Amino acid sequence: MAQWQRQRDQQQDRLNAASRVANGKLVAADKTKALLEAVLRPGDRVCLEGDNQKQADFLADTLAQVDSSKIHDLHMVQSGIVLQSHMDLFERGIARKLDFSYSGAQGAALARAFATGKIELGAIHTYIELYARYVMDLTPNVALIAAMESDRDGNLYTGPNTEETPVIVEATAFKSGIVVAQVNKIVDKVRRVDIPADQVDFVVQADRPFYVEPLFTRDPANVTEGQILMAMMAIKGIYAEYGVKRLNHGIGFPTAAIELILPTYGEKLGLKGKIATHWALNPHPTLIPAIESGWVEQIHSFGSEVGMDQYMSARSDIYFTGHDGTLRSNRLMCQTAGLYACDMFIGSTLQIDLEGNSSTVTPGRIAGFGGAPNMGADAHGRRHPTDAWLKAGRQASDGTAALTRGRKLVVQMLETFGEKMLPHFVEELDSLKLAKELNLELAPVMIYGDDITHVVSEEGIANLLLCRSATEREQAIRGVAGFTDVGRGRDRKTVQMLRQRGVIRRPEDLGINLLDASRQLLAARSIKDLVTWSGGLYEPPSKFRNW
Amino acid sequence: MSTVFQPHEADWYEATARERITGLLDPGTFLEFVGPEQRAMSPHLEQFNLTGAFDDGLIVGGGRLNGDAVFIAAQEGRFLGGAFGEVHGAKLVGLLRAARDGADKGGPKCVLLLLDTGGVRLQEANAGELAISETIQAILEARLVGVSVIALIGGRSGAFGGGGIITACCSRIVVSQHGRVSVSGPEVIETNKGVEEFDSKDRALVWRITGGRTRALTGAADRYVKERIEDFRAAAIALAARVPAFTIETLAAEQHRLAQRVQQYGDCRDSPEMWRKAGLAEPERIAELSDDAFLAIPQLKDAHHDAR
Amino acid sequence: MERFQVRGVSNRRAAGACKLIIVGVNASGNLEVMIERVLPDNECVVEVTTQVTGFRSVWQAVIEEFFERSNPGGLRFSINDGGARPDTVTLRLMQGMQLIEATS
Amino acid sequence: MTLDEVLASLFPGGHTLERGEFGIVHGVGGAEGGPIALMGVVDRTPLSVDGALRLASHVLAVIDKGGNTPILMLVDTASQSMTRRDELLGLNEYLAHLAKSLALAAALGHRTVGLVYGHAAAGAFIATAMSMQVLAALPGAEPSVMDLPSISRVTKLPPEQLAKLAKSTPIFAPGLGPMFAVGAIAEIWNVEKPLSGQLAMLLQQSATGRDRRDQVGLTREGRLQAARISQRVIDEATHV
Repeated sequence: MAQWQRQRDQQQDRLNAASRVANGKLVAADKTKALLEAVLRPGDRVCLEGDNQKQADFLADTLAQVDSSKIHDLHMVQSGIVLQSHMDLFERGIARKLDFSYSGAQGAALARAFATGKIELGAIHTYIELYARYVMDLTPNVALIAAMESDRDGNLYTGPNTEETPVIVEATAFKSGIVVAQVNKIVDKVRRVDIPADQVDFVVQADRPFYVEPLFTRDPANVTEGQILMAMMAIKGIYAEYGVKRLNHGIGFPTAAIELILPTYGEKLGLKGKIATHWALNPHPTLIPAIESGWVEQIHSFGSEVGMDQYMSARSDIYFTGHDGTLRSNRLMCQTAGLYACDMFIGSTLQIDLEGNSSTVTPGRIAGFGGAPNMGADAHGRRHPTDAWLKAGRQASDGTAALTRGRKLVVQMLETFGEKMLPHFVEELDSLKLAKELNLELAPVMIYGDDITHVVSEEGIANLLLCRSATEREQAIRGVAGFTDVGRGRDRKTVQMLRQRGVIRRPEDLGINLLDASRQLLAARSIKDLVTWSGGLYEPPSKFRNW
Repeated sequence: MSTVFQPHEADWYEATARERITGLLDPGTFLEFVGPEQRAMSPHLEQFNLTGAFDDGLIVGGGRLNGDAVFIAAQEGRFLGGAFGEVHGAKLVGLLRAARDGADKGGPKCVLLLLDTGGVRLQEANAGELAISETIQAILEARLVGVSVIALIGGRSGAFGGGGIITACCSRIVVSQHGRVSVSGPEVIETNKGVEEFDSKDRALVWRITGGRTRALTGAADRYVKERIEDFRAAAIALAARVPAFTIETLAAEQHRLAQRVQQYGDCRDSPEMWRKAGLAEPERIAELSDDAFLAIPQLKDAHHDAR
Repeated sequence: MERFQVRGVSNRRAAGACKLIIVGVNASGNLEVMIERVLPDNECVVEVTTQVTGFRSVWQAVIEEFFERSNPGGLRFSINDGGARPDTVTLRLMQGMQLIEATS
Repeated sequence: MTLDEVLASLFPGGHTLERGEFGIVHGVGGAEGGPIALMGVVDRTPLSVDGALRLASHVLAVIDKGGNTPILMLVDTASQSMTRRDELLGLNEYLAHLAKSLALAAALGHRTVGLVYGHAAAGAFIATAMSMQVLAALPGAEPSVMDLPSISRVTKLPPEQLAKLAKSTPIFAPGLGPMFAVGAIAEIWNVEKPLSGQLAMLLQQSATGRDRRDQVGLTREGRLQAARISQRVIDEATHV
């Protein structure tokens, strides 16, 4: 007789085992370890919530302390390997296999753990790729998530940092899994229900609020003149050129510089309302001056940003907020918007090769991908037209074919040299070396060359859409690679020809005087200025203050 | 909030030492002494694999402030943290001695000290420490003959270590919110006493303890100004007009003033505790106030004194 | 640390009458450039002292391009470098050039 | 030498010394030329706002009394007190106040002499010992700005290399020798002989009223730039 309810039965077993330590759905903080030991089984697929922003850090710390003779060989399927306790899971044998998306501070430890076989790697994904697999072949048995508030029934308020909680819970709760939430506070009534109680099995009031990394805060004080020059070129040579209204920005300083000169340089060029009106973007504090100056119509966010909550609540015309007035973020939806509804992705990278492949892998460090590859990929399923999209498509196809499709603009900004004079333009990505060392089937590439449409360095813009051969592509890239070996290896004649054709454009070709690239152009030159722009609503984390 | 962008006014924090001098003095009046073309550079840095600066991070010269002749010295806080080395310090000492010697011969009666320093440059620690002591002596000798010395602090390196002591030896002190004045830096305290004593990464705490607002409200600085160079200039003009004489009466008053502060606030661990005692509205939010709101606090005026 | 100079020839005297300009600050990733009008009209030179060794050929290329672009006859440029990248170097040289030519 | 031994050798004719709070002492020493006002910070006590204030009160009391009683400052202090409380209260003002009081005493005719017999470092060194007209030290004294391990941390040079460098220049290394060479310390006394005589000799030298430590550093070849550079500034400043 076939059994069709085994997962249900197992789920019930786990719930029964846990009922000893729970009071209804509520579990005391000091019983959390017992709870985890009750609901977990060796070999389980476990999603420990945590990405590049929020972390279920209390549950992570507790999971790293469970008895590894009882709980072992877990298969972690989670966005981020970010905390020390994430590494401890593998160090202690509690977990063995890993499918993930992003690693921050643990990038180097992760590479070592792969090399020594401490971690068996499934794959490195982009965010939505991993979410997709949650409902396909990597469905979690147990999800350990984080929320701000819970009521006694288990209704959760995940608030501004909702991020990926809904997608994790969806995949787990509706496939007979167990959902455990750590919350900052248990209340009588939650401000709003982000996750309904019947998708939540247990709630623990943690001994501290869940950790959030202020990853998207860039101090304007550290924006350099070179970055401002690149920002000017990008605005004039790409934003204005294509009339880009819907876009996503990466987290680097060059894009922060763009945000900061929209109200000055962009204003001078008369571009207000014509570019950069709709965004798929985390709440970058550096965008505050542009918002306050009326540049921005609306922003949907992957997550929140530390200190921005009050500001966003007060600017509900711009941000997505609930009836309770606070931001609602959603990583899956925002990534989808980035993929299908943005005409441009523009972000920084650390290395680019002669074909335009771009990577953030540096020797001995695996940074993962996060969401950039989705933002930075042409969506072949897109069907709605915009001027920017069509113009890019026409440029790529010489404008002859009757069925010319559009192209997403995918722009990589990079200074020719990085810290310690390491060249950013290279013959071969460090990623390839790393793949060989770690025996990876697939070298981690952030954005493939065939998706990239423009490369911006302080020397100029290379428009790869206009290149008609591999040689032209290579010379276009060399032509903006400055004084790096790659740059100095250019063929001067070809580069000159590409410049005449507008494939390469230098600041002077765009009518930009190098000497205008001054910090005076920044609408805010410090975090303090951002606070002032926000009318005191932005409350930066202490580490960014100098007052 | 205005939707039209207001261009930045030149601010002190952002400016280089040379830009501060230019903005502070009457236009076109600055004349540099031992200028960069003389290449009076530190001979000690090379052995530490450091390149120097043509002015060794300190610019000295003369000029006019609101028509009156002044001497001026400015530290470049971005070059080695504005720290005192041998040449750097000697230029300052020379300037102050020139003021002292020239005071009764028609020379400038005012020296503007644009401090922006982490203290002693460790690569030349002994020379730096001594230069600080010599600077203090020279300031006091100049004050004795009627020269006023005005400290202006609002740069990224603040006035730390010996720079803090120098500050408090001046006739008057001007600070902005960014300006920190202290002896032991937060990192030094954390290293020596542990993170529980002073978490140097908690920058809001750093400013609550050492920042311009705390100094202004306790009377450790005489004038609080906004970040603009023109505000520093206005404060310098206003304060130079009348300074405390360096006499036994002044020091007796200072003894009393400082003793009172210990008595009143000696058990406080953080500045909001002090503001609560002082009866300020919203003691926790002093750092968050706009400059205008801060300047309107009545207790700020009460902190004015001549006991320096 | 490394010290070297790059000499160039020029077919014009840099404009302006100003004898001395200093731009930038020697800080991490930055540099100061002092420009003195002390050479014959058809000569120019950049003297570099840098904290970062091993990039002489890059400096050479940056400076030669600057000479070509700006033709700074009669000027001596002296650099104290705290590890600035080539674009910053070019920017400072250009800033200094603009300043000395605009100042009477 | 212990403080008692130092005092016994300085004042064979007797002295009084009150040991107060915060490591601050004060009293009177009997000498041939008349009484000497004694004060100091001892037992390696870090100099705090309270200590500096107390010490300054002793200086101001000497000034208040009138006359020209010399002041002898005895110094054995770890450094300034490194606490949040001290900085919150504005330690810089307290140290400066002490330095100012000492400078005023000197200006009003009191000979001021410092004697480092133990430790002295950083800001406490500046506000006490280095604020005297003339500074003597005993051979076992340990004046410093910062210790070599700390300098190594900041300068990122390995300690061995620093130690080697320290042998070739007095410009940064801690210790009596380097401090003497750069001119911070006027005399290193001979402990084999009574200190009273050495103090008397020092007190007999007339005060110039001017700080000449840069000249001393030049003569001793420990600090070759300072005197020349400050003079160059003076020359340019007076020929405006």
